[in-house]
Amino acid sequence: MLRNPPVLSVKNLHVAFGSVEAVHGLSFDIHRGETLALVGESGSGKSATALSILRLIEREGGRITEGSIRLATSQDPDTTVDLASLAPAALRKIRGDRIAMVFQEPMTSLNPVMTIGAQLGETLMLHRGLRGRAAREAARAALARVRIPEPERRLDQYPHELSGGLRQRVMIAMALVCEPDVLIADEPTTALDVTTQAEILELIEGLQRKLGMAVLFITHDLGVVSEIADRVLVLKDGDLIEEGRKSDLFAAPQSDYARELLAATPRLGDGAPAPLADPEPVLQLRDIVTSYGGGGPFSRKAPVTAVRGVSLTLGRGETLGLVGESGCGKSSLARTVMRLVDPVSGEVDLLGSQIEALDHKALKAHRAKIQMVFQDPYAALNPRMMVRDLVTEPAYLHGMVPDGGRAAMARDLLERVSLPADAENRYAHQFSGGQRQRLCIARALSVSPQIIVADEAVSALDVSTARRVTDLMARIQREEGVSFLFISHDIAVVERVSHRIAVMYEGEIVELGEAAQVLHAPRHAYTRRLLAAVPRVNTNMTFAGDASEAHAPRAHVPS
Amino acid sequence: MVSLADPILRMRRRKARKGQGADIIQKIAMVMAVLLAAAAIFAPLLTPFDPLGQSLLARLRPPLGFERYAAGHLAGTDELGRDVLSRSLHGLRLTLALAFAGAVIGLVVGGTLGLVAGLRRGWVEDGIMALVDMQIAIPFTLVALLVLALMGSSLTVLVFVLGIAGWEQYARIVRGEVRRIAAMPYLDAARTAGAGPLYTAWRHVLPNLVSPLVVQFTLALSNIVILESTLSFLGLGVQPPQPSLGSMVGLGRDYMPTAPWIVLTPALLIVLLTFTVQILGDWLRDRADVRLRER
Amino acid sequence: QDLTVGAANVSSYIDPGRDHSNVGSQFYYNSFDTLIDRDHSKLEPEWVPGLATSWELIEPTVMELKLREGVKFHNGDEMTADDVVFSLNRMFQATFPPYVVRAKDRFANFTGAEKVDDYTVRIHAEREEPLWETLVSMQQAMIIPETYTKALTGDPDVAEDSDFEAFSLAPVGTGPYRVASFQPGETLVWERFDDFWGEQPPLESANVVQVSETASRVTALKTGEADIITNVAPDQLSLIDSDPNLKTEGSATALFHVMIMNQNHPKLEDPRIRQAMSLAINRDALNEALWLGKAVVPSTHTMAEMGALHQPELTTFEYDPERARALLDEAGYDGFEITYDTAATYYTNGLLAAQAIMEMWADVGLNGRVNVQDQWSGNDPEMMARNWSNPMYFADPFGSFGVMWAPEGPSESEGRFNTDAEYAEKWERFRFSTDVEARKAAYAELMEEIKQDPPVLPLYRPFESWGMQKSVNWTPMPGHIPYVLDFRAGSIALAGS
Amino acid sequence: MIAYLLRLAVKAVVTLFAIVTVTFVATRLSGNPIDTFLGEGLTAEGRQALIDYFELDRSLWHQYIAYLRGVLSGEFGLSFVDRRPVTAVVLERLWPSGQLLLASVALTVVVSVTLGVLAAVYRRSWIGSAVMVVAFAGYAVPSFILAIVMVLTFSYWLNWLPVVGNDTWRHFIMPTIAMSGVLIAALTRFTRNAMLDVLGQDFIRTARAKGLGELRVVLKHGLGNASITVISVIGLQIAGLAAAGSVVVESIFSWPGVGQMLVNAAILRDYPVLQFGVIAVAVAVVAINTLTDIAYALADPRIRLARA
Ligand SMILES: Nc1ncnc2c1ncn2[C@@H]1O[C@H](COP(=O)(O)OP(=O)(O)OP(=O)(O)O)[C@@H](O)[C@H]1O
Ligand SMILES: Nc1ncnc2c1ncn2[C@@H]1O[C@H](COP(=O)(O)OP(=O)(O)OP(=O)(O)O)[C@@H](O)[C@H]1O
Ligand SMILES: [Mg+2]
Ligand SMILES: [Mg+2]
Ligand code: NI
Repeated sequence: MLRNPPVLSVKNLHVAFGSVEAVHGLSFDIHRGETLALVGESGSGKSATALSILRLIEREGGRITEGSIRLATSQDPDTTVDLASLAPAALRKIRGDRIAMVFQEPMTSLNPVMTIGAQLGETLMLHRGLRGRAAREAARAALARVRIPEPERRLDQYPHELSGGLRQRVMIAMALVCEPDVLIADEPTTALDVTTQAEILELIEGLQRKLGMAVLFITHDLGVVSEIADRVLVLKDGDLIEEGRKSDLFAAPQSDYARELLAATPRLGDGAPAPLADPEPVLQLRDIVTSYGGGGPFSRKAPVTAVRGVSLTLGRGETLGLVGESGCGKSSLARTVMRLVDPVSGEVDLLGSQIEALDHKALKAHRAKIQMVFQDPYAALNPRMMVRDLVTEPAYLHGMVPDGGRAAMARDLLERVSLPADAENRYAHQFSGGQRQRLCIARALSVSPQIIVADEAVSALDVSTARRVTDLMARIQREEGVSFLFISHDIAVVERVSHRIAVMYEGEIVELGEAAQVLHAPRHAYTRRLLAAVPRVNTNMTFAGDASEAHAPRAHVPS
Repeated sequence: MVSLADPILRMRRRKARKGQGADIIQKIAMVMAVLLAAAAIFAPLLTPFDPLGQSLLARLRPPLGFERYAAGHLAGTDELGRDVLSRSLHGLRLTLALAFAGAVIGLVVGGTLGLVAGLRRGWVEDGIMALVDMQIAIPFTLVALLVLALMGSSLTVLVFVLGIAGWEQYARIVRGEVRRIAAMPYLDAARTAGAGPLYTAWRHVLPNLVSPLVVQFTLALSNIVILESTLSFLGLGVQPPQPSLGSMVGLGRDYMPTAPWIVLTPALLIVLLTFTVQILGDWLRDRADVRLRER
Repeated sequence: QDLTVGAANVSSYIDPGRDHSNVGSQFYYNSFDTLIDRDHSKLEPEWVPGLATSWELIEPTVMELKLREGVKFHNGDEMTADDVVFSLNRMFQATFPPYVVRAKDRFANFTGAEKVDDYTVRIHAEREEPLWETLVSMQQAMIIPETYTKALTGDPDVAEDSDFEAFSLAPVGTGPYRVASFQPGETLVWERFDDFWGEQPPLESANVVQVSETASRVTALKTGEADIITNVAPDQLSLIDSDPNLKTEGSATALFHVMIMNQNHPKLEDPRIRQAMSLAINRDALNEALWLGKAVVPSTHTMAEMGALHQPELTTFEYDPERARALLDEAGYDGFEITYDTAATYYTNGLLAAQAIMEMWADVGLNGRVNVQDQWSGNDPEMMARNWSNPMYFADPFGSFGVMWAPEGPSESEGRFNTDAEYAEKWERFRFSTDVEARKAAYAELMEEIKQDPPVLPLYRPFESWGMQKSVNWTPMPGHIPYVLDFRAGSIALAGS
Repeated sequence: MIAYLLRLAVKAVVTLFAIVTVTFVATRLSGNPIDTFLGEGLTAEGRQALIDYFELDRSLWHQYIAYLRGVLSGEFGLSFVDRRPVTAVVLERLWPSGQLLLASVALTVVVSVTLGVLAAVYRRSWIGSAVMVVAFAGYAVPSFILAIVMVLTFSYWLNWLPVVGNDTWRHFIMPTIAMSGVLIAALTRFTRNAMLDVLGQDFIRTARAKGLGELRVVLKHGLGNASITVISVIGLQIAGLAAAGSVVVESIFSWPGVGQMLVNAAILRDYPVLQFGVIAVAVAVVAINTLTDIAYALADPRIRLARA
C-alpha cells in the first residue's frame, strides 16, 4: 500500500470545561476510507473530542487548551491546516463542507420550525451557492442517497412529521450533502431501535464505500463497533486506554479496562437460566386490553390501543422476559399490571385476587405484593426526599414500619443492595445511575414483594453497571424467591436473566416460550427479524456468540 | 447514553452555585435587600419625626443643602409640612407589609386553585382555567377599581385586592408544575407504593413546587408595589394621611414641578425596592433552572 | 383669533337647564342667553337686557317681558315667544326628571310661562317674588329652541325625554359662540356665531380640551398648546408666574368649600359635639397655609355678591379651641372616632384641608379620620362629616345657602339636617319677604339656628386661579357665578390682534 | 388545525360570556349609581324620579336577562351620565386606545426582541448585564412616574413634544414610550430566557456544524424558534399589561381613549358604560389572545399540521 497521509490528524488534544479537564492529551489519525470507532462509557470525553474537531466545543462552554487538529487541505493532501487555531470564518467554510457531523438525538437535532428542504438548502447555499430549483434538486438527491422513500415529499415536511429513523437519515443526508472528507457520527444510532439501527449502520457503511470519506464513529456499544469499525480507540475518563485494529481489540484486549468492558457486554447466545419446572403461578393476565385517550368529547387525541388482548402467566421465583421494539406496548402492559392505568378489559389475577377492578382503598392491600422498578433511575426518585424516606416509603405507607423505625430499616435495605449504610442521609442526585437503580430496588424490597416488575430497569445504565444490577436482581431472586417481569428491548440482556421470554409486537404477544427455544428456534417472523438486527461481531475471533449491548433511547420514537 | 445527566448535572450544579457570587449586580441587590428590610423594620426607631405630624407653617421645604431648608427635615417637607424622610421610611414599611400580605394571599388563593386544577383535571380544571382566562382578559386595574370603588379603600380591602392581583399567575405556574410533576415517574412510583392522593400531593408535589413559587413570590412582590402605586395614582391606594410609597408618589405628583423632593424619596425607594426584588427573583429563577445557567 | 383652553374637566353633557355643576357652569354663558342679563363686571347686580328688551311686573306675581326681535338660534331658527315659553316651562312645569330636580330647588315659586304675542311673554309666580330678576337671569332659565329640540328624536311635535337627552349632546342656543363640536368629557369647540344679536365676540373659535393631570395642564400652558388653563392650585401659581410668558388670574370665587355634619348621626346628635368640631378648625390657618392667604374666610354664610343681603357683621362661625374643649367636656365626648369623608381630587386642596383639619381636631381632643371616597356619602346615615361645596347659583343668600338648606330641601331630604316649624317660618320670611330688611333679619335668625345646632361650616371661599399666556387678556368677572368661562365681547382680548 | 381553531373559538366565547356575567354582577353589587353621579343635594322626590327613570328598581334577574338580550342583539343601553348609546361612547374611544396599544406593542416588540436577543447572545459579557439592568429598571418604574418625568423633561423644560391629545405622530412619542416601559422590560426578559432556552438546544449545534454564520444561527434558528414562545406571551401578558397601563397613561396625556373613560365610569357607577367598556376591552384582549394563539399555531408547524 502506498503511504496514505491521514486526512485528519489529532495530536495531544486537551479539552477543558472551566477548570476541569475532560480530555487529557488524545492523539489519533484518520485516513480516507477508514472508520475509526471511539468507544468508552458515558462521560469519558467522546463527545468532547468530536465537538473539538469542529471547534463547536467553545459554544458548549469548553476550550481546547492544548494540541493540534490538522486537516489535510482539499488541494494537496500533504498540506494541512490546524483547526485548533483557525479563524472563525475559515472554520465555517470547513464545517459542513469538509467535515460534517451527525448527532445522537435525531429528535432534537433538527430545527422544528424549518422544513427538511430548507434545512438541507441552507448547507447547499452556504457551501455550494445553490439556490431555488438547483438547491431543491440537490436536496432531493441527498435524501434519495440515504434511501428515504418519497424524497420529493419530504422536502416540504417538518421534522416532527418523520419517524426517528427517518430523521436520522435526514441528519445523515444533511451531513453528506456536500460530500465531506470526514464524517463524525456521535452515537448516531443510540436513540434508535435495533432494527432501525441495523439499517442506519448499513447505510453509513455503504455511503462510506461510495464516497470514500473518513468516518469517526462514536459509540459505547461494542456490538456496533464490531459491525462497523476498522480501528478502535478506547477512552476512559479522557485518557486513551487502548488503540488498535478492531480484530486485535476483540481478540486480545491489552488493557484491563477493555477486558472488563468486553466481559460486561452481554452477548446473545450466552445462555439463559434453566426454566423452572412448573412453578406455582403468582400473576396471571387474561386478555388484557389497554388504551389511552379518547376520554371526553373534547379530547385531543383519538384513542390509542397499546395492549391488545395479552395473556401471560408468571410463576413463583421465575423471571419472565418481555421484549419488543419501542412503542410496542411493553410499558403499557406493566402499567396495567401495576394498575397505574386501568385496563379496558381483561383480568389481572394477583396471587389469587382479581385486582383489575378494585378501587384505590381495596387495591392498597395488594400493592405490597407487587412492586415496580422504573427505567429512568433519575426521574423515579423524588429529588427532594432523603434516601431514608425514599427507600422506606412503600413500607411506611403500608404501615409495616413506624416512623421511628425507618432509619434502621433503610440501613438494612441499603445493605441488601450493597450500598453503604451512610447513604441514608443523602439525596438521590448524590448517587450515580447504577446506585440509584439500586435505591429503586431497595425501595421495592422494603415491602417484601413477591413480584417485581422491572420496566427497562437497566436500559439507562452503562454496560458494566447494568451487569452489576442484573446480578443483584438474580441474587435477590435466589435468596427470596421473588418473581420478575423483566421488560427490555434488548434481547441480549433479557436472555441473561430470563427463564422464559415473551415477544411483543404492536400490542400483542407474538411468541412466548422458554428462553432457549425463543432465541434459537424462533417461530414468529418478527422474532426472527428482531434477532437478525442485533449487531454481531463478524471477526472470527474469540467470541463465538454475538455481541450486543444495552442501549436505551432517551426519547422514545413514537410509532 | 441516556444517563449523561449524572456527572454533567453535578458539575453544573456546582458551577451554578459557584456562579452565585460572581455577579456584582446580584451582590448589590442582596445588600440592598437587607438595607431596605432593616429600614422598614426599624423605621419607627430611625425616623426623628412623626410621619403624620403636620406643620402648616413649614410646608414644602426643600431638602438639606437648598435654600429655605427646614432644620432636621433632611429630605424636605411635604405639602402639609410633614417630614418626607420619616414618611418615606414608614411608607416603605407599610408598602412592604402590604406587598408581603398581598403576595401571600395571591400565593394561597392561586396556589390552591392551581394545585386543585393540576391534580383534579376534568371539569374542575377547565373551570379554574376558564377563570384564569377571564382574569387575563379583564385588565386587573379595572377589577381593582371596581372592588375599591365598591368597598371603599380600607387597608383590608386593599390587601385583599393586591392579593388577588396575581393569583392567576400562581395558578398557572402551579398547575403547569403539577402537571409536569404528575408525569414524573416518581409519582408513579409513589402510587405503586400505595400512596393516596393527599399523601402524594403533600409529600411529593408540594415540595417540588417550592422553588417556582418562591420565584413567583418575589416577582409578585414587586408587581404589587407597582400596582399599589398605580392605584394610589388613581386615588384608590392607601388613604391619607397614612403614608405608603405609592400613595406618597401618587398624591405628591402634582408637586413634581415645584417641589420634586416630595416624590423623589418615595419614588426612589419604589424603584430600589422593585429593582432589588426583581433581581433577587431572577437570580432565584436562574438558580432553580439549571439549564439556564449553563448555556 | 383662536384660543385653546386646557380644562381640568369637560362636562359630559351641555344643557343649561339640567346642569348646576361647577364643571358645567364653565360652558353655558358663551352659547346661551337669558332673558334678563346682568353686568358681570360689577359685583352689585345691575340688570341689563338680554333676550328680553324690557320687563315689568304687571301684577306682583306676573312679569311681562318684551322679547328682542331678530334673534337667531345657532341653527338659523328665529327666536320667538314660543321658544321662550318652551324653554321656561320645561323647567317650571318639568316632567323630564333632571329638570324636575332643578325646578324644585329654585323655581318652585314659578307656575308657568305664557305667550302673549310673538314677542311678549308672561311669567307667573305663585306668591309674590322678591327675586324676580335674579331668578330669571339664572343659568337654568337660558333659552333653547323649541322646534329644533322637539324634532331631535321621535315625534317632532312632542318634547320627549329623549329629545332633551339628545339636546344635551347637540346643544343650540342664541349666544355669541355656537358649539361646533362636543366630545363629552373630552373636548368642546366653540365657533363664532355670525348672526349673534349682540356685539360680535373677539374670538374666531375656542377649543376646550380636558387635561385632567395637573402637571400636564401646566405643561400644556408652557408649551403653548393651551392659552388658558383652569384649576391652578395655589401651590402652582409661583411656577406659572415665574415664567416671563405666562401669568395667572384668579379670584376668591363665589362658592364656599364647606364641611357638612350629620345632625342625625347617633353619636353626633348632641349639638355641642358638632359645635366643637366647628370651633376647633382654624380656618385662617388653612387659608394661610393652603391658599397662601388668598382665600376668604367668612364669619357667616354670606358673600359680597349677595348685595343688599351681604351681612358680614354676623359671627356664626369662629375658631375657639378653648370653647371646643369645654363643649366636648360638657357633652361627655368619650373619644369615639369621627370620620371625615372627602373625594380624592374634586375640590382643590380638599384632601389637604381634610388632613389638616384632623390635626386641628386632635388638638382639642377630637379623634378624627379621613375617609377618601369618590362616592357621594351625603345621604348615608353613617356619614358623620364630609367636605362639599356650596356655590352661589345666583346672587342671593337663597341662591347659595337657600338652595341647600331649605326646609325639605336637599340636605333635609338626605337625612342629615332637620328643620322644625320655627325654622320653616323663619325661612318663609327670608325667602318671600319683599322688604330687604325683613329678609336680612330672617336670615340672621336662620344663621343663629345654624350656629346653635350646626349642620355645616363654610371653610372659605377658595381662591380659584387660571393660568394663561401673557397675550391673553382675561380675568374672571365678579358678576358671574363660579367658574364661568366668559369669552364674550369685552370679556376677553388677545394681544397682537 | 381546524380542531385547534374550534377549541380557541369555544374558549373565547365561554370566556366572554363569563365576563359579561361577572361584570354585570360586579357592577350591580357596587352600589347605587344615583348617589354617585347625580349625588349631591337631591330631594327625595327627585331621587325617586331618577330611579324610576333609569329603571334601577327592577329585580336583578330581570335586569340581567334584559341585559343579556341586549348584548345578543348588540344593544348595550344608554350611558347614565351622558345618555348616549354606550356603544357610541366606548367605540369612539376604542380606536385611539387601539392606536396607542398598537404603537406600544410595535415599539415593545422591536425593542425588546432586539434587546432580548442581545442579552441572550452576550449573556456573559457586560452587554448582557447592561441590557438586563435596563430591563429591570424599566420594570421598577411605575408608568405614571415615567410619564410625568417625560412630560416635565421633554415638554415642560425642553419644549420638544406636545402633551395633550393624539393629533400628530409627535403626540404618540411620549405616551407610547410611557406605556411600553414596563412591557419592554417584561418582554426583554422573556425573550432573553426564551432565546437562552433555544440556543441551548441540539439543533443549534447542528446549525453551527453546518458552517452557518453566527448571525444566521442566532436569528434564523434561534429567534425563529424563540419567537414561538415570545408570540404566546405578547398576547397574554402584553395585552393585559397594556390595558392596565392605558388607564394611567391616557389620563396623563389627555388621550381620548377607553382607559380614562372606564376609570370615570367606575367612579361614577355608570354601569352601562362600565359593562360595555369592560366587555369591549375583554373582547379586544381575548381577540388579541386568540390571534396570538393562532399566530403561535401558524409559527409552530407541530401545531399547524396536527390533524383534527
Ligand atoms: N457543557 C459542559 N460543561 C461542563 N462539563 C462538561 C460539559 N459537557 C461535558 N462535560 C464533562 O466533560 C466530560 C466528557 O463529556 P462528554 O460529553 O465528552 O462524554 P461522552 O463520552 O460523550 O459521554 P456520553 O456517552 O454520555 O455522551 C464529562 O466529565 C462531562 O461531565
Ligand atoms: N400516556 C399515554 N397516552 C397516550 N398514548 C400512550 C401513552 N403511553 C403510551 N402510549 C402509546 O401506547 C403505545 C405503547 O406505548 P408503551 O409505552 O407501552 O410502549 P413500550 O413498548 O414501553 O415502548 P418503549 O420501549 O419506547 O418504552 C405507543 O404507541 C405509545 O405512543
Ligand atoms: Mg456524548
Ligand atoms: Mg417503555
Ligand atoms: Ni356641587
